[in-house]
Amino acid sequence: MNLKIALFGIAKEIVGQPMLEITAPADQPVQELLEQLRTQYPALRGLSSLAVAVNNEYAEGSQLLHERDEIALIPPVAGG
Amino acid sequence: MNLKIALFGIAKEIVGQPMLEITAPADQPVQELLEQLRTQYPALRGLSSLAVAVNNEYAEGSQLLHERDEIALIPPVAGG
Amino acid sequence: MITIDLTDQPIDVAATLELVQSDGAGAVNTFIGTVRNKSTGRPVVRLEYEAYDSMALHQLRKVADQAKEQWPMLEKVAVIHRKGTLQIGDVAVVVAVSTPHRAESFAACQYIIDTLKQVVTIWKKEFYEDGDVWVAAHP
Amino acid sequence: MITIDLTDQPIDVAATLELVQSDGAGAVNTFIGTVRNKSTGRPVVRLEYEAYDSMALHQLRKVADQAKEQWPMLEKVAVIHRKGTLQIGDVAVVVAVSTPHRAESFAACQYIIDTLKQVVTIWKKEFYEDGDVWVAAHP
Repeated sequence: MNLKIALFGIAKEIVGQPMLEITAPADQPVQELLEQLRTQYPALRGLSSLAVAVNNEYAEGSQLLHERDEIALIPPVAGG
Repeated sequence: MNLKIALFGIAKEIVGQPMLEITAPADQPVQELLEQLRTQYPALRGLSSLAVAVNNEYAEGSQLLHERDEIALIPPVAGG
Repeated sequence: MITIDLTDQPIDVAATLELVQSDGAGAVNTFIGTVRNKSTGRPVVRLEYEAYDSMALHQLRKVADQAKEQWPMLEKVAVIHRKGTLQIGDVAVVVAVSTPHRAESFAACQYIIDTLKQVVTIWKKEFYEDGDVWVAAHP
Repeated sequence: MITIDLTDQPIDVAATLELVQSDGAGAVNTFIGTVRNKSTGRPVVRLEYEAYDSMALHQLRKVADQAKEQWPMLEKVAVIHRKGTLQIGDVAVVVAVSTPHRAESFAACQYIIDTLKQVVTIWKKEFYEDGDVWVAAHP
């Protein structure tokens, strides 16, 4: 399946673009997507934390991804 | 000595005037002044608390009063 | 910097907040006490605050000084208390503090309002449809 | 009543305070976060906040809803966060809550700002004379 991943903050800088389109096996779990991205962009491993959001909610590593999901990579937040 | 005692809130209502002038023995301690006032105005005994302020500070019962002191009777405060 | 005031005029909350702004303070905590439309379930129509002015101002400053001692990183403090007749919704008191970090702003502001209520020589009379009461006067 | 906003315009603090006024609420606690002139000792010249808007708004509302669950007496809540470029002294965030009594106003306001900082998808870049850093990005 094709996934679009929105990127923000330092993750956007590391990847060098605000949106990533990748091809992944159907029903890929979040943790495998993260591992795939960390392999492709090793600087992501240097972050204090890296989460995945699916449809505006933080996702567990075991959550399965679907093609229509709104996916985003969430580096350490610093609001307030 | 002659003492002037400023009255506020419910103490002013109980006594019926904003300022009380009384004659007291020299160097009277605060607790004796309080006892004298409670005898004269028994409704003061019904209050949750009753303090004496001397020169803008709360006074201990043992503190001695002097003629030039600025004395006030402090019923339970309720600011804020 | 500490600003203390006791006033029979409406309190300007925005102006009070500006008093504690500081380029070195990232956190401002503010407590605003307003007149509620009821008290222990009974409808309130208005309030009157009476103050022993000189002692109230002296005690307010002491409370602010104690806060500054306890939280030395406190940048600025403003405490403004209203007196006279207040209607429902009117602002009775504003406490505003600024600190570099937020936890201390909450702690210092809460200390000031809690202590103010214990020591500051201000009395409150609540007026109801059918009577009035000096708040906290009797057990 | 809960008001949530994420804006690239300056935050009107006085208007935000009015949002939480309520005749049944005697206590309003407000936290204002402003841009400090230094960060871990290093002079800051400006900030940039970037937000994942839809998720930030969704998470802000969840935080406010959680506060309302934890403190059912909460009357009104307003949380306004700024994004874009901010200068020293600019207001980055305002949290305002109203409750009948004061202890809950402090607790609920502090819960909201503390949780906001943990979960809301907003990122902060600090600019110094000689460089810039994404705050909290690296251990």
